[in-house]
Amino acid sequence: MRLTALTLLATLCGGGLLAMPTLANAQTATETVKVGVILPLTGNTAWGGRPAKVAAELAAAEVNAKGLAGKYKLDLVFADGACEPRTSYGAAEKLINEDRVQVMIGEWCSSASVAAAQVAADAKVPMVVQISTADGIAKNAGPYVFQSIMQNGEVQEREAELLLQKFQFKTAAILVENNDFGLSFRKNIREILERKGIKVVLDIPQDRHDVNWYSIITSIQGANPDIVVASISAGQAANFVKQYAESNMKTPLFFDYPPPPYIFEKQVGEQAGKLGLVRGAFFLKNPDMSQREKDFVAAFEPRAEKELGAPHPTVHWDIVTYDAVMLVADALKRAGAKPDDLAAALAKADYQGVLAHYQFDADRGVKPEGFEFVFIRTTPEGGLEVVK
Amino acid sequence: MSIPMLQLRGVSKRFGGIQALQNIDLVGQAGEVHGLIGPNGAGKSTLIGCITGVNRIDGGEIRLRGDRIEQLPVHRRARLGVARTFQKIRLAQQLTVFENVAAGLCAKRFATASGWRGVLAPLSSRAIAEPVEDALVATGIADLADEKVASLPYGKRHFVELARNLVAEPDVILLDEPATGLTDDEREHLSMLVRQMAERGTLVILVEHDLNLVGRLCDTVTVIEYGRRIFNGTPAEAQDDEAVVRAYLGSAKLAKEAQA
Amino acid sequence: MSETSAWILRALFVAVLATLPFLVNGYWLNMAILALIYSLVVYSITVLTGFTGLLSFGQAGFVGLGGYTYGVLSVKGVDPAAAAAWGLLVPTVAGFLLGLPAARLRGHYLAIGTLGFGVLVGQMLNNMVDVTRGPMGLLGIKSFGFDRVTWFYFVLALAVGLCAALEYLDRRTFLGVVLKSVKYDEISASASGIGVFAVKLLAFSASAFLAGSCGVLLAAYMRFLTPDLFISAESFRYLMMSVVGGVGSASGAIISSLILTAVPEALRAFGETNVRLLVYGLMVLFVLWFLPGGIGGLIDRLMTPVRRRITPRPRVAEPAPQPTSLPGRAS
Amino acid sequence: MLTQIIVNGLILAGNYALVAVGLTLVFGVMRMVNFAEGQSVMIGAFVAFTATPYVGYLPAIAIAMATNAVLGIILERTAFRPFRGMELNGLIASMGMSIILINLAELIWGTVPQTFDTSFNNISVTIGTVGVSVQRLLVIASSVVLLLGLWWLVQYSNLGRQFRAVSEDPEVAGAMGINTNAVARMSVVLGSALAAAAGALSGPVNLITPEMGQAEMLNAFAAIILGGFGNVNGTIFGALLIGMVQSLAAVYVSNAYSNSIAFGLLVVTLIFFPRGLVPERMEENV
Repeated sequence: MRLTALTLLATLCGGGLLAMPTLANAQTATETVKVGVILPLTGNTAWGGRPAKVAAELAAAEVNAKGLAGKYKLDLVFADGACEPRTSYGAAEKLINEDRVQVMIGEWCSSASVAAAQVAADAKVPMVVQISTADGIAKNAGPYVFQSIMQNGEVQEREAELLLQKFQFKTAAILVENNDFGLSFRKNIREILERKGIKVVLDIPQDRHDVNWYSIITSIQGANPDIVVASISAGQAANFVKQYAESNMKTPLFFDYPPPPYIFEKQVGEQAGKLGLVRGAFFLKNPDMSQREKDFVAAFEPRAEKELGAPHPTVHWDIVTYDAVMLVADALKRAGAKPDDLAAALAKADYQGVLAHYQFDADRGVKPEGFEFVFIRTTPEGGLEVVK
Repeated sequence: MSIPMLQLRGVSKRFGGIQALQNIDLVGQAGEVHGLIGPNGAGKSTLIGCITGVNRIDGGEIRLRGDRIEQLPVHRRARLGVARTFQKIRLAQQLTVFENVAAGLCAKRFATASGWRGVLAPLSSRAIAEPVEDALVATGIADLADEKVASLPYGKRHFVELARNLVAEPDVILLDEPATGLTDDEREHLSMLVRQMAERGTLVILVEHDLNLVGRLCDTVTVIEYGRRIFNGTPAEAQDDEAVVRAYLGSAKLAKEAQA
Repeated sequence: MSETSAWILRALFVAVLATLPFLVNGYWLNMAILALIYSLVVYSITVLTGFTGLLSFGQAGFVGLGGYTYGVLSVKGVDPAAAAAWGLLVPTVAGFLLGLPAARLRGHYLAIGTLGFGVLVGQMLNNMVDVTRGPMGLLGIKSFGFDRVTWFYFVLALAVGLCAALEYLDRRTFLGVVLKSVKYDEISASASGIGVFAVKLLAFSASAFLAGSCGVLLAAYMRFLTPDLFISAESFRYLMMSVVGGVGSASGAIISSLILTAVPEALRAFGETNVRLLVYGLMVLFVLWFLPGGIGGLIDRLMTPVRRRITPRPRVAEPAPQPTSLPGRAS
Repeated sequence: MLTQIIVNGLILAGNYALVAVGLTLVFGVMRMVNFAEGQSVMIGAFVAFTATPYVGYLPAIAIAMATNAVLGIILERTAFRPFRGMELNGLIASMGMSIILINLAELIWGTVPQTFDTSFNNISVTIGTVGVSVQRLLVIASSVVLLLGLWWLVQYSNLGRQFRAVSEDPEVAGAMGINTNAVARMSVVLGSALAAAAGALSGPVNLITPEMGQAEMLNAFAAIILGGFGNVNGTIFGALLIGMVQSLAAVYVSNAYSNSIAFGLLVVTLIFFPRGLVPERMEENV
């Protein structure tokens, strides 16, 4: 009250012209926007959530240092979603109602993201789902939720296209885990392959909690396809490759994108290398990568090693989390922190991030054209290379 | 003569390879105290199990007031008026005496289809509290109404079980060694209760080792040995029956003589 | 504790809960709402295990059936009230049907049999993609149009009302005695004319109804569903709530679901790391060590003298058809 | 193909059996479900994984079993002894312990699933038409040896007689001068050590993570029920049955419902045999 009165007095005293810019400057220096970030920091997906947290912190540091969000400074508040819907729901509630975040980013697993997105939608807090690829999370959650990664259907279309280009095969076995990308993969890939005249000789889902793949391998052996195309999540994929290699299987193997590069290679690089395993990827560190990507890797990896206590080669999950923070910063700069303005600005985003060029469609899903998608192969030495 | 309250004809029961009961006949009239005796392992408890429905019989028939009941499950027979106590007392240990006795009301209340309607009635309502309290008073355990059964001395639990049976006003009550572990006073109380029940027209079937008690209380005695009925008649006749003396009383007499 | 002070304490507890919207922010209010909704599934265990002595490891299955029935129908455009009615009916029927074979099982055979049911429902919700959208999650569920404070008072009234009803059923009614007779001794119960099988079926159906209502409310309140909300681990979490609350005590159930829902959230103060869950595990152990009867056991210990005094029996003194010579000996 | 299905089934069965007999032992003696058995598997795998570089694989299994024996003593003290006669409390207390163990493991070994390779992993022999690693054969062989050992122990040793006496009737056993506390402790120690063996043996077949062991628990439960709770021989039989049926069903039916298949088998069995295929004891005598 008194301050306003004083300011008023000062303005009235004729310092108006001088006072105006000072006032604006004061505002620029102080306005902080709280950004809630939900990631799996404990539990079976924490291997990915913890480095992604470092990437988000890196992005925020850059935004604040370089003023990328205009007059706003970002203050990230992290919450553990544990890759569980119930925990993520609690995390989102806490971020919105207790920490009063004005915008959210997160989670990792689709079921957890769905939970958090519902909270954000109800509270009318804009949210960027940056990792979960389940189809239509943003579309179903309503006008405040955006999905800044290609959705399963789109990814799988690219994969099928590349698959037909890079492999020669007439028959295929489809093998999936019954989680969100697995089931979606099963449906989409089958449709596309059959349209191209490929015969699907085997099509099996496996329960996502079942680590025993031998039975499925036995079935594959019986069906004897030209190629096995599979969509299996991170840890399970390694189990599968291990058991597949051990069974002396020689049928070429193609994987959907989920197995994390490097971690996967550390786990079963030898076996995967022997099989010449090929899988989809949004990103792989390689000599031909773009300057933006090179810069990111250079800034991120030392920081991640320091924070995590071990070297961590960059994977796309780190970059998309970084990019999501940048997207938010960009929208803030353009439209300010009011939820409706911010959501509108996100909808109109035309932002060149590290991984992709981000533009959203009418359903607030990111346009797939902005993304590159490649095939990567595990080398016999257990390294990784982009399939040319 | 009217239809007997309970009539067993040719009842047989096998457990695996053991013929527990063979061709047992038994007739009990309303108002009668019927002793069921025999050496350990003769099949007395098994027979009670057959009458109440815990054990399914392999042959023969069981009639209650002329109607066959051997195919009915335990709770249906209870609702028709067959009550029992257990040799090894079975009560809800963690419930109070009052609650245990109230549970006995089920046999009466659920006897008709409309019985379910009253299940939400409070325990303090007259329809429940009055008969339960009467039974508690009759068995002399009214002062223990709110004690947990687990905290009672063994002898008292017999009376809780009796009260639980009495409250349903059964037509047939089977008492499986009810005097075990009772003091002399309690034993007298038990005898009086048995007589009262019989006076009210209940058929009491008494399995008991205390032959003194059996002799004083029973109008009729059935003796079984190795699953067969070897005697049926009055207690006085039983004492003179050769087979009974040999099978059972004999051993007891021998034991007495040895003691002397 | 006198009866009056016990009533004052109860009233105070409800009053403090009722002022929550004025005391805490939306986040904690949300936690309270969820906890009160979860108390319904804990009540379902109170009825099944606490009263009737039947152990179930598959309650999440009923919650899931209730939730998904409501969710799927409401997404399809069915009116929320009608969807809720179906959401209550389907798990109740499932409980009845499961009860038919399960009522013949005892103890751990029953527990594992019901675990099988829970696993099956979990896998079905996940695999029936065309109906449930499977692991992609079900969004766009319609609700009753309450705001958060209304929701709070709604579920508070439900939870407290059910708690009172169950306490009354347990301690004061004939049905309570019937259920508990089955729990403590089936054989003597049937000898007393109790249809044990029918009672068990009733308990199964009632329990499934309560668990299903929890599912309907979860779906209507959160307005999203994923199969991960109803995996077997959830059944065990409900059981944990029930045991910490004291199985068989409805008052314990509501307090324990409030505590066990709030604690993991409050422990976020330990940082978003494993330490938080470590402390949670330890806390459960400590409660069990020091309160083996759970919270309900503690309440009972405080209330027991009250119970004894509130059932005086003046009629007992009256000479009814009295034994004249041989009164029972006072112990 | 059939050879392959049988080998698959045997591997599954061996794994389930090692977990299930531990559960059954504890249940038989204390009437309690040890919910932390799955975490004993996990700890066993990680201890063997940590010890292998220093002492070699086979001694590492022994170390894991010894470590888990100590863990068993801790479990018995914290989760079972305080709750004698209150089986639900024991179940929930062991659940509390399992939460603690998972999070401790995440703190110690991290959350990234790790490969636990042994020299047996890379040797593959051909059975029928496909390769089977020696490691997997080792799993089968060791399970058989351990289970035979346990069977001998329960059937013929002094300790085994005490186990059976306490399982039959703890009160009578106590009256006969058997130290029921010691027998209870031994049951948890043995159960835990067997779980460690299961973890150390199957760890190299799959990746090891702090979350492992939980899926086996479900199937172990089913195996126990099929075999009759508290009955070691019946449990082994139950595990074998479930392993085989799962292995067959995975090839000829579907793998999306693999757990349901085990439980479906269980439920059908329970409908016809409400007390398991090998009943625990005779019907109560009234």
